[in-house]
Amino acid sequence: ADKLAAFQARIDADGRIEPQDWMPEAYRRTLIRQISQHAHSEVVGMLPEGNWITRAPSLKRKAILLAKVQDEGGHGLYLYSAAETLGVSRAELIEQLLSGRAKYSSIFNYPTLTWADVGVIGWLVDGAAIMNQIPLCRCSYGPYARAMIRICKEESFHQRQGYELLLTMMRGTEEQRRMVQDAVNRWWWKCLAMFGPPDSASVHSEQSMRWGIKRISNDELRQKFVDATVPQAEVLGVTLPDPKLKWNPERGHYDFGEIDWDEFWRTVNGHGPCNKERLGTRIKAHRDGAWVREAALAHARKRQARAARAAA
Amino acid sequence: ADKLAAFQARIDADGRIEPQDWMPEAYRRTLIRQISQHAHSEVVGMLPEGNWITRAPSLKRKAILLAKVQDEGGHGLYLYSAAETLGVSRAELIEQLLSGRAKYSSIFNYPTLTWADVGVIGWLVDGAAIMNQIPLCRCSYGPYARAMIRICKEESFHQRQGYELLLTMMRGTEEQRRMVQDAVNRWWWKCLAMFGPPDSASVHSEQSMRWGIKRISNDELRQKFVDATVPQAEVLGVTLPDPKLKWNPERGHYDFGEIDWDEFWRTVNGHGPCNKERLGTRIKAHRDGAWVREAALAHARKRQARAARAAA
Amino acid sequence: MDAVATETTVLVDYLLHLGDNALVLAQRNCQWCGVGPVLEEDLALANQSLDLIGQARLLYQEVARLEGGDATEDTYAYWRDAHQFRNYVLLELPASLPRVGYAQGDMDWGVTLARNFLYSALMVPLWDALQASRHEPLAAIAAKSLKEARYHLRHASEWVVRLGDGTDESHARMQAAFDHLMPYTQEFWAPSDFERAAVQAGVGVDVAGLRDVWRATVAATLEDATLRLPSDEGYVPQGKTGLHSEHLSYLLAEMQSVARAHPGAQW
Amino acid sequence: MDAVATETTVLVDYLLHLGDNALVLAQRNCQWCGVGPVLEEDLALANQSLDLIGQARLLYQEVARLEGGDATEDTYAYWRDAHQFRNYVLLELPASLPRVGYAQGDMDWGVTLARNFLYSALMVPLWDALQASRHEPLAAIAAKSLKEARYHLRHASEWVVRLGDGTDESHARMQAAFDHLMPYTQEFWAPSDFERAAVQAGVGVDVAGLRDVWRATVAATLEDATLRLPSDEGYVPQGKTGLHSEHLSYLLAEMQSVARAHPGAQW
Repeated sequence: ADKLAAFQARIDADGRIEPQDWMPEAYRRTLIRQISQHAHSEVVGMLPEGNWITRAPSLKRKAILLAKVQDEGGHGLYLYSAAETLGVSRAELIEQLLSGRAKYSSIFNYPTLTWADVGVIGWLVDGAAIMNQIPLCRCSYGPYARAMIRICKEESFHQRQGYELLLTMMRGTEEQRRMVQDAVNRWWWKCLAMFGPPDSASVHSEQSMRWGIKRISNDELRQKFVDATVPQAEVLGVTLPDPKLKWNPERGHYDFGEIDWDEFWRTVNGHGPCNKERLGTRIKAHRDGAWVREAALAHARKRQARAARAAA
Repeated sequence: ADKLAAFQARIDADGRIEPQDWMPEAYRRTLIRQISQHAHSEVVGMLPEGNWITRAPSLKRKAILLAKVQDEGGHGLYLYSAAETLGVSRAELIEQLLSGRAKYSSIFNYPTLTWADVGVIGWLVDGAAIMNQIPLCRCSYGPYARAMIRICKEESFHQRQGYELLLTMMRGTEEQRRMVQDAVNRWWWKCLAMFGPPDSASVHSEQSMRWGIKRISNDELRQKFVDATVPQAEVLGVTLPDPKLKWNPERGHYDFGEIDWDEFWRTVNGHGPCNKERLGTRIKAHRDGAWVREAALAHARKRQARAARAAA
Repeated sequence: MDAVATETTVLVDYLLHLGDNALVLAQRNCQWCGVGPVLEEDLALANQSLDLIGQARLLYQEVARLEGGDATEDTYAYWRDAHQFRNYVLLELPASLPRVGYAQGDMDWGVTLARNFLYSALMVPLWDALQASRHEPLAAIAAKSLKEARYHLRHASEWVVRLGDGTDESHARMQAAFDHLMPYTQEFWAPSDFERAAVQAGVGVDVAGLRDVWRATVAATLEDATLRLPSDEGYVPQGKTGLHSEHLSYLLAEMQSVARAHPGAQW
Repeated sequence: MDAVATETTVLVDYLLHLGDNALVLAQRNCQWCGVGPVLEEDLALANQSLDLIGQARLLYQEVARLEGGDATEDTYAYWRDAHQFRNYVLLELPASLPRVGYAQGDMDWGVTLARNFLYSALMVPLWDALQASRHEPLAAIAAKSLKEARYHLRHASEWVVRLGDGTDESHARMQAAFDHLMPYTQEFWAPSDFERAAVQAGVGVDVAGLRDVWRATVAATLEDATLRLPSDEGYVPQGKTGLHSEHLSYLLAEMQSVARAHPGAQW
């Protein structure tokens, strides 16, 4: 009980919990769940954008996109490492993903249908992710907070690149503009849903707030995102697909329409357009790569044995 | 010896040997080798042209090409059946192909690099094949002769379609004409080699002539092919890539240059540009299809067992 | 837009939907040419692809006639982008279990046959009903296509039974194939605007009305095949309205590559 | 043609050859993005692809400068057809054992690493020697690329050893990969006209002269990897002169599909 009080006091004083510190089992479990889910999202998130690397319409964009997807893989690595500091192995976490027990961000269960999707994912999906992630830079768990600082910096860069890609397309041909608008139409509502269920319906939030894992509510973050994005859409010259979207001078915020939560939950629960393809691809990649991992292990053992013999 | 004399007399009288007839073992073996090699050529020959079905530049051409490749598969079937009348199973023959013991026409070891190759294969490769095959319609072995009659009819149709494809391209854009000329340059010499080594170096020919399997010599057929093709090339407006090609009024034939037999033998012996890909593809298709064949067999056995039970 | 124009638009969309279905499935099945599990099946699949290409050509020709101008059958096959195609998503999927578009892998003959079965089990009653279309050219195409679809259905059904009730491996593969594909069949029953309008105009058929017949065919064949009828629950695809999977753009990039490299050329 | 024009043509061909090598291999290696055997290797391969794309861009930019007019780096990547590409055939092959272009299947990581090894074992001495090119922009690109190639070679060598001297399965797979790929390396040593001319002009390097160094590297690594050095006998590919395998046109159809669907667009 002493330890628990000290733990909570450190959090309340905005201090950081480090791996060697005592922590409640539920805190550890919550963090493992959240960090690994985040790591899985980075890795699965490589697939929708990876879909356009081989077809990028210019070499410059190909390099930018490839670098971006590579960064996402890198984020996955930091986050798996952060989760490992909590006493779980990467292999276990991957097993949870592939068996369907662990989740990843449901936004990656939608298809990338044209090159414009690459830009819109940068602008809106990464934009929403950053909005969600900035508060995590102050998360009470040190390794997670530090990973998030690095990740947020890179994500902001990706977001600017995505927006710039779209600006270029909007200055282009009619067909390019059509592609951008079409992509915005398909992604906008999915991005709003990325902030999670309305506060009124959110389950884990309260405890997470107390533990300094979550700092701002879903609805607040969503509102911030809408407020930040509407002016950007105007500059870009695209229409956000929501007839109810309107500045509310009384609230000092944009009002917006109702998210289709049924659709959101269907997708979260496995019935989105790409859930099976995303997971099927990861499973197959993991299975196809087994011989490589086994060989690397076998080789390392052989070397070790040789070194031991040489030393003896 | 009586039987042998009767056999040879039948052949000399231009009669047909049928499956139930007595025949010398060497005659049987020669025919199995030749017919199965021919069957394998049809099946492997589906691959180079199959390469362009999904990319045919018009629906009409797609249908024509697909029908043509399907016909080749059909020829494979007739020929395997003809070989089976000699007491060998299709499974054995396929095993010989996949293990590399049986050969197929070496012409299929060259790549099809553009859409024009489809036309040139029809015109030149099928043209050379027909020239080789017409005498086989009078082959002493009945089932083979009958299969060849049907095959030659279809091949002539393919040849006309190929030529017509090229005529259309030659009436088209400069780039289309360039593609046709390039394809002719790549295929011409390979087609001349299809008639086999010069008579002076040909080994099996004499016995095959006596047995009524082969009726016209390699060099004669090659000359016929050149004589028939040169005027067609002129109508088409392409240049055959042989500076020595020239009408010889004394011989009443076209003279032509020296075939690169070293290159020919390298390819026959496994070192052509596509030998490994062609055979590798057939091997993989056969292996990947094993579960289908096994299931069909298992299902047939189950049905048989059920029928037997029902009858009992 | 006046009434005639609207009616033409509806008809065009409807014909393109039918034509795109045929072409896209033909394109997928063509990929087996020369690499099937047994030579007879290479020929059978090629034959069916030829039927489907023939159907697509007739349908596109009719669209070209309706739209007038320079359009030909090839305009629709080669010069439209993915979002303009109106085929069922079911038909554009690669012949493999779920996998993203760029992670292509080995083809699975079970998936190909299961798809041919699910599709032709719909097309038999659909072409049958379309013989009564008020648009006579469509009725004529339907009469011709019906015969072909019946053969396709018979062929696919026989294989579904053979493989479902074959070995343990083939049974497991076929079950996996149906589990994978079944949810995509929901697109059959969710009418698009142009289908509704086509039904109203008497040129199209209410596909939802064919659901019971279709289910009966599927249930009976799967029972013969000792396969479990999988749930069709899940995402309802909307390929008909141009909202496709990630796979179609790859299929089209390959299919259209030669034609598009030579704009204006005749072949 | 006057002497200057000829010299420019030779230089253009030579730079395109180097650029196409880099781009085509990058394109093949990109296909592993998100589906590699272990996350670290996804990153490593993406990183190398980035290096290669960077090399291709510099080389194409230099060609655009030499040729003048409206050409940009993208002109060479997106608006040339297969017969205009000058890369080694080795680099355009799919990451699998021998198979025709349309019968695509699962990728094999062993083939990818074996190829990266064989290629970078050449590029280290080649870039090294090209630092002395009389064409200074090329010498500068070579200096930059050399550092990258050294890393690529180290990475690939380590994996060749790890997989060759790993399990029985990995050993067999690596041996099969090298048996498959080795004959394609003959293209390195068979100089094309433009390579001969580039050597004569002092801008290019006599690659045949690097053969011993290359063989020593390959032999040593394969020995470490407990692999048999396969024969390189067989067909000598001629991708450098535009005579490619059946695979390149598929690779380009995909790579160029978006760019070509929007002629003249900026991205």
